[in-house]
Amino acid sequence: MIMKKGYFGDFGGQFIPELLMPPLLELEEAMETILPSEEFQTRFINMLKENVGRPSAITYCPNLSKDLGLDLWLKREDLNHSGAHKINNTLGQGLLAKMMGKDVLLAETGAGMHGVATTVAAAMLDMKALIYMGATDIVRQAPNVGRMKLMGAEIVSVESGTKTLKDAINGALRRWLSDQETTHYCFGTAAGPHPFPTLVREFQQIISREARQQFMDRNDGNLPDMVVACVGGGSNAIGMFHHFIPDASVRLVGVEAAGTGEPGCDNSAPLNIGSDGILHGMKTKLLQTDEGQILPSHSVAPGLDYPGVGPEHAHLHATGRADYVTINDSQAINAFKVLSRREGIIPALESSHAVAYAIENKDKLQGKSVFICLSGRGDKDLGILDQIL
Amino acid sequence: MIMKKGYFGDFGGQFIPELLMPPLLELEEAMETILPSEEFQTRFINMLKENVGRPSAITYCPNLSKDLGLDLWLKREDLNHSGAHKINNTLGQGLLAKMMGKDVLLAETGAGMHGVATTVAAAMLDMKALIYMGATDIVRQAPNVGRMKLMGAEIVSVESGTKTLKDAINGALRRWLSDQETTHYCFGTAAGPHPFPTLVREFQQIISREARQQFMDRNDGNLPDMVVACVGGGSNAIGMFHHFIPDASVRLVGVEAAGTGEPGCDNSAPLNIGSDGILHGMKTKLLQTDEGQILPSHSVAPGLDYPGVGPEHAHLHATGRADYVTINDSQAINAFKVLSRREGIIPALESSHAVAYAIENKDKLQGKSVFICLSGRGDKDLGILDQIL
Amino acid sequence: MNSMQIKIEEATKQGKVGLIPFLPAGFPNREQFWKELEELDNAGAAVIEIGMPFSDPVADGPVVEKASLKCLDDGIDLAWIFDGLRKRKGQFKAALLLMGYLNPVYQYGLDTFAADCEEAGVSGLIVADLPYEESGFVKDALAPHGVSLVPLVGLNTSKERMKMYADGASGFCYFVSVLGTTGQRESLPARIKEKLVEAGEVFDIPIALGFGIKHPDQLTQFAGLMDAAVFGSALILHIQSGKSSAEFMEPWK
Amino acid sequence: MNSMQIKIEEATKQGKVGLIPFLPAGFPNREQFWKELEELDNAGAAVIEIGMPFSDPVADGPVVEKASLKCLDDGIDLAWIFDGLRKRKGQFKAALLLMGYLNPVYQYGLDTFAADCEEAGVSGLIVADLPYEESGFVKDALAPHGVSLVPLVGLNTSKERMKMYADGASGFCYFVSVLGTTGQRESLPARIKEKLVEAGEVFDIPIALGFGIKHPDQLTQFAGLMDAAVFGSALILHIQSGKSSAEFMEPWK
Ligand SMILES: Cc1ncc(COP(=O)(O)O)c(C=O)c1O
Ligand SMILES: Cc1ncc(COP(=O)(O)O)c(C=O)c1O
Repeated sequence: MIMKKGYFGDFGGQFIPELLMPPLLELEEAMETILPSEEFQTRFINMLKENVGRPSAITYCPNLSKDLGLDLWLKREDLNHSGAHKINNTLGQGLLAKMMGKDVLLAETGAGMHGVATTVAAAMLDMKALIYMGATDIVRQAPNVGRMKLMGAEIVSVESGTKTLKDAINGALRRWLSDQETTHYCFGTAAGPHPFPTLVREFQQIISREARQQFMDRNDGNLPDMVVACVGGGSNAIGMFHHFIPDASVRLVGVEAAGTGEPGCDNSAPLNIGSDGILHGMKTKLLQTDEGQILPSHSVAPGLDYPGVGPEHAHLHATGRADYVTINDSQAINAFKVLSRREGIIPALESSHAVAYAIENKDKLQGKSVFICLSGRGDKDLGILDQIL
Repeated sequence: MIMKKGYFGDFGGQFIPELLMPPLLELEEAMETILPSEEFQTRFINMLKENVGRPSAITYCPNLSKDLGLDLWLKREDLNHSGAHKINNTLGQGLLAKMMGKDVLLAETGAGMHGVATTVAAAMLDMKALIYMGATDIVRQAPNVGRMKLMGAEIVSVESGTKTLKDAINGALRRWLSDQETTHYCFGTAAGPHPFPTLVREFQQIISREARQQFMDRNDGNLPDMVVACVGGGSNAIGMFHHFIPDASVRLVGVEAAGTGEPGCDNSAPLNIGSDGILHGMKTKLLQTDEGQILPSHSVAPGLDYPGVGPEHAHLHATGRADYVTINDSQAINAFKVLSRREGIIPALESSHAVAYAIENKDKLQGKSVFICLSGRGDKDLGILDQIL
Repeated sequence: MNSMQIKIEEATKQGKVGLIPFLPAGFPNREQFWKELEELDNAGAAVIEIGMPFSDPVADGPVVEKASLKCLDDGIDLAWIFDGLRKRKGQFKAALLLMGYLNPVYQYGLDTFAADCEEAGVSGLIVADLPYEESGFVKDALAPHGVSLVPLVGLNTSKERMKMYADGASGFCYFVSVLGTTGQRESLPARIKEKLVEAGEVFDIPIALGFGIKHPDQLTQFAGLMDAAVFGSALILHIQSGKSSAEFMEPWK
Repeated sequence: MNSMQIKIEEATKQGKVGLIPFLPAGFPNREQFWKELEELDNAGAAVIEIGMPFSDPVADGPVVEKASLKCLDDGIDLAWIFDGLRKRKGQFKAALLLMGYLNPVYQYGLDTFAADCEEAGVSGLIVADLPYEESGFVKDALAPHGVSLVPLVGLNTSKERMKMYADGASGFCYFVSVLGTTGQRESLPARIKEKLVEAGEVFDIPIALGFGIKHPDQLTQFAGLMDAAVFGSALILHIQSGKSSAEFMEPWK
């Protein structure tokens, strides 16, 4: 699928300052030498098992399945240590960085989940965590800030631009530029300049490697009719899709955030309503003005609140292999409540977008098996809900 | 070991009003008929796997082991769905109750973890959750109250007595008395009247069944030198001890909460400084006055804040098979911070007591392998820490 | 024959219901308590039931609990109760019954407790958290001192269990009329009747109906099925509202 | 030969450093901006670098970023820049260079952008987020219009990568003197010297030193190793403090 180095069809690339090319090239090299090494693989697989708690379970939802008239299955990334899929990636990158001789893990974070997961990886690997976070997000994600500080992270408040995730990425890229010798930039999603989209997918594909097998084991060897995941930057979705891509019978659905839902509202749905552009090192679909200025995004789910998307999704969208749909804030909040009440599982607001897809489209999905990636747990979102409800 | 029905040596029994005997006898009967049935066992094992995410991992702590000069291993009950060992018990009791034809799960809760776990079980099994919680605990454990409400629990604020866990138990017992026909009292720890200590141990013994095998698999068939768990009511500890009890070489250590730590301070260490007495349906060790009035307990860890202890621990204490020690609030808080920082694992304040034991006794434990039950995660405790620090 | 039974049967013989008022020891305060007892005695109580305060009264309703915890705060303990009773020994026409939870009695020492009962003129004990299965050692301690352990049964007690309690029981049988804790509740007369008939078949000692009884009218429907009535919450509320025990007893006479 | 190179070499011939002041388009406001350009031109700038505002200027330091975002808020866009330059075509002695990020240029359309540069008298373009690997299509679009894509290299650019950039480069080479973003930083003269020597060996176009330059004294140690100096943050701060561009240029003449 990769046509030009670092490209997925028309999307991807390495649109970053020359001064960041050396660390990116160093990383590409580590991907070719260290990543496939037995030492790395052994340690990584052991960490996934011992520290993350993998394999994560798959769960059949008896009550909601009955309510909706379909078979609802969840891949439980929320059960991972630190509460989301993010840790698959941070442990992978952390270990790689450690073996590259770096001692600092630098990361951006929006919802705080990637910041927490990076901090966990740093603590575990006896490294330092340096987390860039928008000033606005620091306020709305206070519990995750508390967790990061407790685990020893240094948190840098980003005061520029919209003071959210995209500005945190800008800040972190700048910092990486200065500190590249000692520091690995542990990018949080399957986006950004090559090799990050490939590297992050490599660490997240474990989701579908497990999920596909687990589903077949529980369903007499049959595959699900549909696989659904929310799409922020796209890491949990690409992880959940990857091993299903060759299964032509399996419909892949990525769910973007429609924001409040009125026409013209701020949203986080670049695949649905954005256009081609270049941001954060990649050519992809973006929310932007005609002049190429990046638009502020919005979603009630902070982890989806990003105006871009990973280039592989832009490609899967262009080729039609995956469908990308939208779910708005109130549909997601409804799903958050429904899954909590009916199955005793509090999903992250991000993951609630994927669950909402099944709820909102139940009429079309009668009798189908729908397999959703529950990318994270919703404990972090209770404060947001309190404010809304 | 059981000498008289429901006794562990001198401890245990069924000291409850006659009007509660019928539901207790009904439960005893269900333990003999339903519990061993293939249907129950199959469904329960499947729930532990699919819904809880069992087996829970064991984790070696490389940094802390080095810092302390010993081999530190953790059994990761914090990775269970809903964040603690409590769910092993609530799913077991919930399923049993469902198969007994009950539709309400009634529970007391202190820290809120058992309340959350009961609510999860009720939601999953399409039952109603009715949670009794002391008015004081409702305030100090607000996030867990939010989780329970979200998942549809009815919460009853208990305004009597010390307005904490022991009063919530009183309240729940009263409610059970009224509603025994439709309602199962899902007791939260391996204490209370027979058959609860045995029933809860039956559901929690999975901890050591897994842990013992996992440890041997990772240590060339060797057993740990020491197994450590915090003791509130005693359910995680008895679960963690159970399959190690026949291993004479393994020292079992239960850690009680010493409270603030000055002589005469309120504490939660009935095995260490309490005396024989009768409360909540059992004969056990209690914190009490010479007149037999129950003393208020204290621990920074709300889940340990209880003036009694499960009768099997009183027996293991009397026979000397297990040692029971104390850790005070500030030692526990230190362990909370140390494990967070050095290993990227935020332990529950309850579990921090067990971790603190290894830290405080490192000199005596040089070179030993110490296997700690990490009974729950500490996200719930960040608010408490904020207030203290 | 235990004096509680004697007193209740005296009432029965007069075609009356035996009256068993309950007050927590030290209620409404240390001095007034003894005056209330006197008044209740004079008003014709067959048995006076005195509550021993306990920090965790799991079988009590909110009215009794609140009143007892107040007494506990005031420092009431078993020593105070026995002391007061010893001083007034022989002054009560009614039989005296102590009611409470096991732990305070257990800490006091069962043998001492039984001896002190005898010495203070107490003829019976109710332990709310002591079902048949655990009661052996308590009965054994009380027996040498002629103190009866009063059995408590209720709507959900099977006939077989009633028989267990009936075996060797003395004094009277306390029949709890609601499934729930003390305090005034709606009752289910049909079911109560049915179970009272059963209790009558099983027990050869008087049967007292308790929990939620406020007025004699409530009992007419159970005429012939019961011998005595226990009232606690209603009496406490009555006294709390500033009225006298004597006045409360009036309609019962 | 690209006019930027010509202008810098004119300065070199006079034994001077070529001066390349940078200002974000529309700074400090729409009207004043053109006056500042005029002043800089009169004060002897070899090349004037004009920043094209972008919402996410990842390679800028805080001073430049803040100034540019302000201009963006004021509605400055490429159309406004080209419009203003077209109106003033031929009025500047200095060569004109646009600096920015790829996305706004990409949305404008590369071919249109290149044609408009030519028409407006712009001879070069710096794209901060366009490394060698991705630059082909941009160079292809610029070439027919005689617009140079100015290569940006720095302390961590290997000699091999410098060679890639040098191949076919015109105008000048922008050498970034710190590993970090624009703004005034401590520099490491030894390492800079070393890398400047390397750049001198590789590039046959002039070399301009940029990032964090404030005063000519900073450059004496690099004499002979560089041909021009870019100053941005220092100039912006100077203007923000109410002083004139001419005054800033004074010590450099
Ligand atoms: C729980 C959860 N799900 C999904 C996302 C979105 O990220 P991605 O699209 O990379 O999976 C986030 C980001 O923080 C998250 O925390
Ligand atoms: C995490 C955790 N550990 C331990 C305990 C103490 O309970 P037990 O002694 O029954 O394990 C609790 C009680 O809430 C808890 O939440």
